[in-house]
Amino acid sequence: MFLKLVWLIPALPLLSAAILGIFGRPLRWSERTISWIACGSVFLSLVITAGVFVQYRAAHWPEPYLTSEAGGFPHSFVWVPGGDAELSLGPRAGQRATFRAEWSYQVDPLSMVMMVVVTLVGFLIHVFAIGYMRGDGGFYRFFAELNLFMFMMLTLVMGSNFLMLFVGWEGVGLCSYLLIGYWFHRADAKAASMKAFIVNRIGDFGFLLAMIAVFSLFGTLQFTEVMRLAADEAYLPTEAFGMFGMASWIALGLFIGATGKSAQIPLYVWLPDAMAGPTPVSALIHAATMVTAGVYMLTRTNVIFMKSPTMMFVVAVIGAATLILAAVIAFAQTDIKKVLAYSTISQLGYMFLACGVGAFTAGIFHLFTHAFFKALLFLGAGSIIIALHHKQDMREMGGLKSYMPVTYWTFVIAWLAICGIFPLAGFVSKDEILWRAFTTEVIPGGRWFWFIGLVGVALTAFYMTRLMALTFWGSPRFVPSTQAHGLSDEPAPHEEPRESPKVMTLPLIALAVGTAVAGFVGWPPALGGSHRFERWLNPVLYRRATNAEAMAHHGATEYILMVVSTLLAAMVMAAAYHLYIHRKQTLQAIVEAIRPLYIASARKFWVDEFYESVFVRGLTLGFSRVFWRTDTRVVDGAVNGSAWFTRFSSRLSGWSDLFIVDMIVNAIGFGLRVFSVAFRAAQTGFTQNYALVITFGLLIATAAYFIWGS
Amino acid sequence: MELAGTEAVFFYILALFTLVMAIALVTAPTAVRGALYLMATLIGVAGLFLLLHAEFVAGAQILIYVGGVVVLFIFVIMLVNIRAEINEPFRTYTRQRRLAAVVVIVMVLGVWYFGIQQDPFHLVRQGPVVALIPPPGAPPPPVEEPTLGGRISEDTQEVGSVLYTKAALPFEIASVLLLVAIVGSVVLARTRRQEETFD
Amino acid sequence: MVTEAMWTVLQQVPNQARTWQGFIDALLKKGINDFILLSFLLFAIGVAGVLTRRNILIIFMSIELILNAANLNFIAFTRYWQMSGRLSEHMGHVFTIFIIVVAAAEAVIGLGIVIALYRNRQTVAIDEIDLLKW
Amino acid sequence: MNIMLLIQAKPDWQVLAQDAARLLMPEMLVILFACFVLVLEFMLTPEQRRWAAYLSLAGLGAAGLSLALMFVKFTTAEVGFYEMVVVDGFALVFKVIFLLAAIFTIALSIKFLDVENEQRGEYYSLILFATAGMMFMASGADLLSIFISFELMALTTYILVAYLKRDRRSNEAAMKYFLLGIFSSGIFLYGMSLIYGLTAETNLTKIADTLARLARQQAPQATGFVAMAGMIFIAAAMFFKIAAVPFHMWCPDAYEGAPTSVTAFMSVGPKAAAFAIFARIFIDGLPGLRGDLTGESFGWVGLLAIVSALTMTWGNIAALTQNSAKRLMAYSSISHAGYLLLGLIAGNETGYIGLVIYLFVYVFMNLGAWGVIVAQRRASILGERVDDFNGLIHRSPGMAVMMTIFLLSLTGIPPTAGFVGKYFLFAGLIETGNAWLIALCVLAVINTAISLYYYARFIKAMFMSDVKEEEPLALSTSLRATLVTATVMVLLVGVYPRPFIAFTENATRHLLGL
Repeated sequence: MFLKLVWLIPALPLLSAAILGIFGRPLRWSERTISWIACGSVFLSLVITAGVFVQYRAAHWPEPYLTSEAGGFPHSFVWVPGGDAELSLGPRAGQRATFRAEWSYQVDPLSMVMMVVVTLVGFLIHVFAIGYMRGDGGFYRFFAELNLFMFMMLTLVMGSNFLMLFVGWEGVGLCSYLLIGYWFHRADAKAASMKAFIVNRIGDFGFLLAMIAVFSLFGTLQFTEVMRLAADEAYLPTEAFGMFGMASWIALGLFIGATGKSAQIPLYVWLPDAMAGPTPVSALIHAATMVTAGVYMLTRTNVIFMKSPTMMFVVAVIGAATLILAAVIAFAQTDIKKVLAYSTISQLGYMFLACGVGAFTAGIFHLFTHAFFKALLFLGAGSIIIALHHKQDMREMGGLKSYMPVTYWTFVIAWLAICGIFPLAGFVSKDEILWRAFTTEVIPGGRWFWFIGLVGVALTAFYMTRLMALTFWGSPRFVPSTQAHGLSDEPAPHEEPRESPKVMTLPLIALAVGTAVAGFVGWPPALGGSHRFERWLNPVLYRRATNAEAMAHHGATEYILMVVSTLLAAMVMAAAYHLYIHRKQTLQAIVEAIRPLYIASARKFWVDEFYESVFVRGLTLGFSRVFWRTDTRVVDGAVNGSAWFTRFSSRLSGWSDLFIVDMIVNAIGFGLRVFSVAFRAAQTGFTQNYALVITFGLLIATAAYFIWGS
Repeated sequence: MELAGTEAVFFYILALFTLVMAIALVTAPTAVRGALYLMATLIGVAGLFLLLHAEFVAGAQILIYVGGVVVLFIFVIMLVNIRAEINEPFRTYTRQRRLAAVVVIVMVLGVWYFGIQQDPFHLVRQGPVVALIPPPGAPPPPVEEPTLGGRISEDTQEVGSVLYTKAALPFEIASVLLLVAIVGSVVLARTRRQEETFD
Repeated sequence: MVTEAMWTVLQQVPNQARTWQGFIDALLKKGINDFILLSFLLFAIGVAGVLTRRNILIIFMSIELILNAANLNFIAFTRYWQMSGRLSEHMGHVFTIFIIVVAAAEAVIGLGIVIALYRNRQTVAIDEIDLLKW
Repeated sequence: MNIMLLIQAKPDWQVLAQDAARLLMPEMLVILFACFVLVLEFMLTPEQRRWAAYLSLAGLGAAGLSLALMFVKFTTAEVGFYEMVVVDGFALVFKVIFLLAAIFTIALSIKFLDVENEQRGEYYSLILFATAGMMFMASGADLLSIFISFELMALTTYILVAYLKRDRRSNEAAMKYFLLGIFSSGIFLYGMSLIYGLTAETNLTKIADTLARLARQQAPQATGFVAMAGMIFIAAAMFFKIAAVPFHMWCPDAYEGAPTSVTAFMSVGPKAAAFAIFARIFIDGLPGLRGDLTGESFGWVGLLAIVSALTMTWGNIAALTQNSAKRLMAYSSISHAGYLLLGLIAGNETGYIGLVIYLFVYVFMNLGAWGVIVAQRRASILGERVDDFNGLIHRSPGMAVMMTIFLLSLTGIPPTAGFVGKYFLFAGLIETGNAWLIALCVLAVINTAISLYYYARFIKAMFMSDVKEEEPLALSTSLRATLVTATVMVLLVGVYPRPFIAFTENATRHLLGL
């Protein structure tokens, strides 16, 4: 019965978004009405998801895929019909296939996990947002956009073909853009939303190219078909490590898409800025769901990735590098949300590392647990921010433990989880990743990746403990500098920070419970569990024969590794606690000793500045000089040229601030802009030049045909 | 089609005249002289039309082109150009003249070279043959004997009949086109004072 | 390149034209190719005028040359096909008449634009008209 | 003189009149109303001048009605006027596009002309004449009728560009456009004369037949020197009209200098009309010269592919650093010409659907974007720089949101109509399975990514920059109605494209020779 209602899961939030968007303002609904509609629709989706889960598990698992096309459930329709196409790649090149876009859903173990995460965490965050957004002028708009996001995210995870995935992919990007820029009167929010959108687009372009390649190779965009064909060794042969064949190219395109959406090197720069949005948005989109879409996509296309060890290695390297870099940057951040943002990037690095070493289950499992504890961390941060009247600087916090007990205790659970303390969710999933990295046979150098992961554990434990120490422990530092609420400049009367209302603390408690128990879903056999999570996902994963033995291999090594990482985390936590609470002088001394590194970390290793200075200022200036010369000599006389140069140099100074926002595009686009200036210089305004170009074009075309044509 | 004997001689004369006048046009120092050279060129082309048995078109060329368009040019030159040319010393050519000349010369040489190599209309060398096999079932069209000139052909008649049957619709569109030209010239050329008087 | 081209041209001269009488005979026979060449030369001269002259009015006149080149083609081809017995309709002539009409209309509008331009700018030199660029 | 010959050749007036009533009713209505508007102009006081606009809208509406009837009546292609015109699905769909473009343009122009203080009936009648010319173009089945209606459209457009005759930029734009335009007309004519010389025909289908026969006879003419030269010359004129590189250079200048409402019209109407005859001449008239990309015969598809690649890239890159909104949109329009060529290059059903549906949605998205630019023109404010959009969200949130939707659609972001168009264009290329064409498709995708960058500059200016001046926009009811309609259509086609695809299949059925 629930399987018949699958289409309602995304449709309900969409309906709610439409209702709120259209009627919210004209009818002047109260916040109460709006929150009932918004949360109610997500709750219904959650209920249906739960029902589908139960029914699917009981009746269908382990048969892997249940799709609309196969008649699994109704309501797929041909969205855009297409024609026959000739395939151009692979063994079927020359054959014809139908190219069409279908709107259809798919239920399988992987999308089931994602649906549960999205609806469950999404619902809790919706509830939290009622309290967080109270009194905001755009209440209806916020929930309409949030619901729209739910629709897009569910489309992304439930779509049964690449095109649906792409639609959801673009859609969540758009909603993210809208929600980051929700407070559009704030300059940082506006800039950040733009940056996020454009950086995401760079990734999308890789994804789109990969999609074209997938169709040209397989002749279909349906996941089931593509995965079936890709698993066939004769169709898509496994490449040797170091080879870069068809599978690698497709995987590369997909991975570029994933780095954009999931904020990996080099496209991670948008995520910290995205914290300018409201905190529930950060929790939902930029921690729990949207940013994990890249991991979802990698897992969804795991067959293709498994065929290309080269790309697997690249994925692992990028994941490992990201996890270290982001964790190091998180060391010196003072904004509580920025710390959490870099922590998210770092955790996403873990997931990519897991995918890279071939442990897709571990990646998805970490995604699953991370959704709980990171959402909890963000919501806790939101609770603090509200209590402190929108102040986010940790240097002005401290000692909140006694003021906000519920927030504190839930936060502690999340902190322990992210540090990997037994037996919370983070411990289970992170150790799974480390163990898989240690034993991987998919790519070489597994032990090195394990070591990097272990360093990451230590770093995580340190910066999270630092966050706890600065926020909850020690003595309060917020009293002298209480600031106004929001943007207005009038000082608000000082009041003690208070515990948040029930509507905000209840989601915290629920997520804390989730954080505590989520790990048991995938409890490893080494500790007496039965790896339910892995068995659950097994049907959608492709596994090479050689890998099976490593899977079964358990022993003393695993226990040792577990103990090592847990002990390391605990030791670092203790050390950090000690340093930040009792030995501030030592801390100061250490900071002084490593001052360059500390500054580098605080300034995010100048990556933004690097993009800005190298690509925007330096090269354009140099190139523009060159082009100025050629222009004056070739195109036009010196008179025009000097006038042009005057205009141009005045424009140059304008450029630097005009384009600061989108530095990443500048990185790609500086060359384009140089060409652009050259192309504009060709447009001399002199009519006969244009006529000459026309004649020239005619001459070239004709000559080409006469010389080579006949 | 072959022009032989006297016709060929006339071809040489007219072609040379046309080309020389055309070159004189594009090198004319002032616009008035340019207009006169244009008139001469158009008359030369009209002569070539006569040579090709297109008497009606030749007449239209003289009447419309020479009698209308060129006169219009001269009107506008009187209105605009005299003062402009007297007020400031006027360079004849633009800065890109050398490049343009190279492009045009390459174009001419190229066409000459390839055109002579390919000779797409070589069939004419073998006399009046049916170059294209007509679609099956169609009666063979009458073959006209080559004439040596001196006789008014019936082409004008045929042009008239085609103009009012096949070309009836383009003819009507052309009338709309002329209406647009009238409206356009009025819109563009009237002054503020004229507009206010009208209002 | 140029010498090669000239050599090719020489090679194209038919055998009988190698004698003096044959040369005269060949000279006095003008076919469709000569008309195409003539019209192309007219076209090229027109293009040269458009590309090199500064005076807008002369540029207009050069464009009339281009149109006349097309006219000459149409008439010559009509005659050619008529003589080959292929053609019963004089579409080429009719086309030419329409081209003349269009040329007249173009001249009217173009000269209207020139007048409007001259009233504002006091010039008919094309390279002084470059407000719009880049 | 044989008088009998004249009598025999007497046109059958009855047939002609029937043809006219049956095949060309919308065109005749448009021309009739254009003349009405000219006459009405004499009767109106300066205050009543807007009535000319309303009358022309009524005329376009009447033409639209008769066009709707023809959709019902004509299920197969019919030729008339001695095979001069053909009325088929292709022509009808394009006529709908032209009528929509004209209606939108007039609705945008009313307030704009008030601001410019040039509210005159001639403007509207000229737009109607241009529309009639475009409609004749779409149904042209003969080089002669195509040429003469092409000139009707082109000459009218020259006048419209020069319409603000006391504005130096308008003069200059008209001068450049006119000079280069008739230059390209001359090239067009020369090409047509060569094709005529080769085949002795002016009718497109007969040209195709003759070329096919020549090819069967292995005659060198069929694909040789003259055929190729004629094809290239005609293509050059078409490239000029659609503003494809390297024949595009008039476009930014003319778009910038022309009255903004006319620019809006030019960017949609004449461009679509040029594509209509492009498809008509090349697919109906010169299918034998199509060639392929295998190197065996490098026909027009190769030329189009190279030009399309150049056009997309050049247009998008040159737009990056423009500060004038009008010039930026001109380059955007150039790059879109490149995308649209992909439909002709693909040459399969999907590609043709892409071409037609993209032109159809292009009317809405591009005219919509231009409409917002038109609204920026206030009494003392030019409103043509990207900076002039600063803080539009604060001054007029509706406009800002609609502009964003149009720009996203021009980029091709999924829930909008632009995505559907680009989907078909790109899918058409992929369907061919030719490696070169897929490479071209990849280039097009990259270009789409580049284009987001400069469209985003508008979005950034509208949402993220501080307001410079507070004067309200020049909005009128008709402008608002136009923009809202365009927005709704952009979203509707994007979300539920199937009926529109079915509608465009009318057109493609003909091109595929079904």
